[in-house]
Amino acid sequence: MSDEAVSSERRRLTFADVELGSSIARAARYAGNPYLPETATVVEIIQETPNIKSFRVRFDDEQVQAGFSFQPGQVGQLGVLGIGEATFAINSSPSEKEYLQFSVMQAGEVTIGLHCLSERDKVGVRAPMGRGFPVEEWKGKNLLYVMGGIGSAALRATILYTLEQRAEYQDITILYGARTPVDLTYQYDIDEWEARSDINTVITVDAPFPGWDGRVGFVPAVLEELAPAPANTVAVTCGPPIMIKFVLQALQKLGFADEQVYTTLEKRMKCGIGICGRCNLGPKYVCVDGPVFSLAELRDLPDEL
Amino acid sequence: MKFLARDQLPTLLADLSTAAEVWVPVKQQNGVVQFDRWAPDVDVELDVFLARQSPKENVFPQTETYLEYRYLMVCSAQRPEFTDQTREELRQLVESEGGEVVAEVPPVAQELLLVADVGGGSQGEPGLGSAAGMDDSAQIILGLRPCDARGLSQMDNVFGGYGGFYFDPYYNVRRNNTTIIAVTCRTPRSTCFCRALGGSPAGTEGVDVLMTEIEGGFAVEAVTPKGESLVERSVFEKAQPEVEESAVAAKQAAEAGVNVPFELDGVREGLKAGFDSPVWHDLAMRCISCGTCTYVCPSCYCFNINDEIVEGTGERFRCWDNCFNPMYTLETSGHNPRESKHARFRNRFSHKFWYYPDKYDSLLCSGCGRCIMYCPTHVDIREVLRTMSAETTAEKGEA
Amino acid sequence: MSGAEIARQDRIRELARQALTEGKVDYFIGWKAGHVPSEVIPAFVRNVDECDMLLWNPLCHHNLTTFLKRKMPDPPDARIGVCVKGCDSRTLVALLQETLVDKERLYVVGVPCDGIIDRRRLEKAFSDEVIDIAFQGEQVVVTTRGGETKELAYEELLLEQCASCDFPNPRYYDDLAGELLPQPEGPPRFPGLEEYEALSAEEKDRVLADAFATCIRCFACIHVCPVCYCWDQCVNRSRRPALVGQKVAAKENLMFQMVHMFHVAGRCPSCGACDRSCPVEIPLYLLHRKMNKELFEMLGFQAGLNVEDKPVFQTFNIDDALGEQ
Amino acid sequence: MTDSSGNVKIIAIVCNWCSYAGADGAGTARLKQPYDFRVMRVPCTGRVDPLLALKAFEKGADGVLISGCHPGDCHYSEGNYYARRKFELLKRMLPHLGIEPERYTYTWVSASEAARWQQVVTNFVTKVGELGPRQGGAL
Repeated sequence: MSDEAVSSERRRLTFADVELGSSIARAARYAGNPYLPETATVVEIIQETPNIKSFRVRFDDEQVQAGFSFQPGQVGQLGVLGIGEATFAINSSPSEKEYLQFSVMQAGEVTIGLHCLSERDKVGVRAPMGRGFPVEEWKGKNLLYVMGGIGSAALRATILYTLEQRAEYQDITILYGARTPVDLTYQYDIDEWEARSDINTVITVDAPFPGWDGRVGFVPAVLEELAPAPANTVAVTCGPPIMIKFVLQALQKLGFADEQVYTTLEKRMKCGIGICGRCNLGPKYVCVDGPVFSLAELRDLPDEL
Repeated sequence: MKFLARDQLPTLLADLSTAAEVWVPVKQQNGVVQFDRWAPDVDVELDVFLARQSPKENVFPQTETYLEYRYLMVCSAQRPEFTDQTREELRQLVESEGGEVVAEVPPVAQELLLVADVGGGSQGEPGLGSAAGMDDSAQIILGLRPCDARGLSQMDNVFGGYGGFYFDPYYNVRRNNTTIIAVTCRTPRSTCFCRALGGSPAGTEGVDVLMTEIEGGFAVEAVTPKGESLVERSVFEKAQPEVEESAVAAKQAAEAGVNVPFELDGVREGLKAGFDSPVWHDLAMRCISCGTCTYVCPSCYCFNINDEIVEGTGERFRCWDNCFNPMYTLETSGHNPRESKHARFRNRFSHKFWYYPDKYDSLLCSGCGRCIMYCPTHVDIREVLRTMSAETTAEKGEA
Repeated sequence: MSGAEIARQDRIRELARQALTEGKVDYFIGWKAGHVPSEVIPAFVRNVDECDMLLWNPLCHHNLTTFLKRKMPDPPDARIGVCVKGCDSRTLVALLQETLVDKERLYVVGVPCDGIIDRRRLEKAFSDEVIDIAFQGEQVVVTTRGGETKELAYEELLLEQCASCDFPNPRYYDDLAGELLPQPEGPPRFPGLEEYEALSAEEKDRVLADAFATCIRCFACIHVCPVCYCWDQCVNRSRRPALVGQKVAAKENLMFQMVHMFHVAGRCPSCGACDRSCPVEIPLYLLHRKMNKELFEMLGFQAGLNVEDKPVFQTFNIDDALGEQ
Repeated sequence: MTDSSGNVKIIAIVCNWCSYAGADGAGTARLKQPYDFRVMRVPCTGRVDPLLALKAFEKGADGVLISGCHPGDCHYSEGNYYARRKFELLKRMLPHLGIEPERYTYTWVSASEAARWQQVVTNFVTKVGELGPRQGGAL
């Protein structure tokens, strides 16, 4: 059944509409049991920073792995039995068919649990969920990625996707900052981006650091310094709330309209499928209506971030 | 229309209970009326106006298990040098028995738990652990009021993936197997406001069969096909013309007993316009931020999902949650988007009369008034809605 | 209503008016009539001209000191005037002992109390809704929505705890509304426990299992409790430590109540607020009142008597003679 | 090993400085001890919330024994003085909660009292063994 066939109708689904017993990874919104995680194996763990690890996981069912597709910006629930599940952005490229990558910062119960996993361990995955970035709409435009700290995880899939489709987009600028050079994630990507002449990569750290000869300065300040022209440009930002706040101010100062600015939100989530109720921003649920929102959309919603 | 003589009620219940589990309001030892399983020695309590809780729990249990799994081995993480070796041994052990390690649970405290579920799910479903059995036995709920039934039908949209969202099989399997026999209200209370929300003490939304108390028994109307087949039973007599007349009179009398304390038009707009209004602080003053209103509500449906491990077996389950619970929105970083009491308070009313209608084309309140009655400080939803409706007018006035 | 009660009500209004006029408080907490005259609810008065809605009668059961605890005042640093009955004042004293409320921002009006009516028991005597309860001397006139009227004796409608109240007068106040009542003599009384105490271990187990199977974990008992103040940090909600399972089942529910009971030990004067707030009417007094009885028999301790006292579990006596082996 | 029914689960909550050392000493001296109890070591009895004992009962323990330093000997000077008030309250409340009082005890065993530890646990385990497993429905 195609996605549009049902979603355009304002009606309830029935058992006849869904694929009984299947997970979201198998049947998307027509999952017979959207609470059912799909078993996956951790194939590789990358220690990104002292407290961030990336997990590359592969569905145990080859058919599911082969058939899995997602939009850049979409998220998934990664879980460990006995501990629980939490929502993370899928940050491997949509064209990557071998594995899904999630980056996890050690912070709460579930993330501590995830950090204790080793390769070959099993996890439960419920994905893909939510709405991704409108990358198709952005074709022919300049892209400006502004991210800080672990915020890079939410944008990595989108960056990789747009770089793969490089010819479809005009100028691409990546501005990425972290507290210290040690806290920079995806060093392997950064090296590659910096080596490419068709992207403008700016890496900054908050304060001088022994051995760091790159740029020093907070992301919003560096952004103002770079002063990208708003014309025909889309700005995409993600990072700690305080950074986002000042980045949005900087973008406004630079003349970006609300419709040109996108961000991806974080909320406490449980079900991930728009039912359990907690991740709402007014009438929108971050898990199904987001996590990607344009600033214009956010302006219409109650301020309960 | 059919007629059921009052003394035939036990016969009907006995008859129904052969095919399904029958739930009726029953006065408990402490005098509180709650829905309970019917058995021949159980007295049905139809005089008390509303059961303490609606039979929401019959389709949406307070605690419901999704997944079950068990642990095969628990070993200490205090000596990490042995961890890899132990894991490997466990794998070999389990694989030689034809099972599969599906997950390894990291140290919660000082222990490393290795989790395994041997064999497939109990229902032969693919995936992790076994999906706990979904309860698909038939049940009949008799004696709830039309507002309770309407509350259930209001929840149907969110669990039914209305508008192209996700379908909840646990809820729907129960809902499909539930037959609702509602009884028209006889003596509505001052807290009732179903009529303000387009309902009625004889409303039929979500009802399969409606019984109206009249002299000597009940006037019985089938509302849905499910109800049609139910009233085919021989215990129901063909109704004489005066039965219908008495039923109409009884319904009218009940209608007259329900106040219309506010205008629904303008509530949604008022909530929207008044989102940042300081009025919320005043309204929330006497709220103590517990969750009583949401748990006695026939249509509040928010829930939480947890994993718990007890003696070698684990479960992932959902349990009711509510927007007054700090853990409801608390993020890992420690940030809570709804930190203050008034923000949590505001969410409940906004959800019922603004967010939910926007998303699911239905109100999320049937006007039963339980939240007014059982709130420890009697926070009055009617007062909140009246006050917020006035917010629009105020805004308009300024504009 | 007796002359004394009218005098108390007048005095409450007068003191509230005075405090607001003088700017001593930002708001004044008392009681007022709810949506029907039989329902009394907490009132938050910010304006002088609203003072006349304040009332006092034997329906004023709410312990208003709940609204003084952490996160309740709005704004957080508000100066608050509050009415307290004898039992309420003891919870206030317990909070003051641990400096959990700021004495400087508080104005306390003590109300001597003849006893509060057990509205729940009264309502169960009628199948129709009780919409008015009026007081005429020793009689209580109850009117239902259907128009039925009944006269009942005030004495017989009292809450169990009020019928044998040891503290009809507030233990702490800045001003008093009305005359002090005679102070009862004799040792403290803990009514309503005998029947349960006489049961065997097995029977008690069954009574508790049945009662707590009905708990819906709404947290009303905890949030309404003036001396249960952890607010967002309640261990009952915590997953680490997982002291209480999140499933709603008899054992977990009793454990949940145990957390409440043991954590308020030494502060709880059995004011009964938890009991009255429970939407499924679990007899919480069985636990809380019993705990206070044991504390009294063990150490002669009663919670919330004097501001200078130390709560029983925050101090010790080297000579405590207890039952260790 | 002594004979004990072996069918009961007992949790012993002991403080690090005295009772754990005492129990350890009993082991080192190869004193005969029952085997059906599990030791939970805490820094001080002052840290022991009575709820830990209740939690043990809730999760299926048949007996709970708490032991710390003798009054006056607390490693942190006064932890056990505070603790014993709480333990006594629990002891008095347990019968009220439908749990037989014999299933719970608190006591003091010093690091040098291996023999006393042996005696304390043997007595306790025997008593609980006689009562058998708990059938509690409430906790």
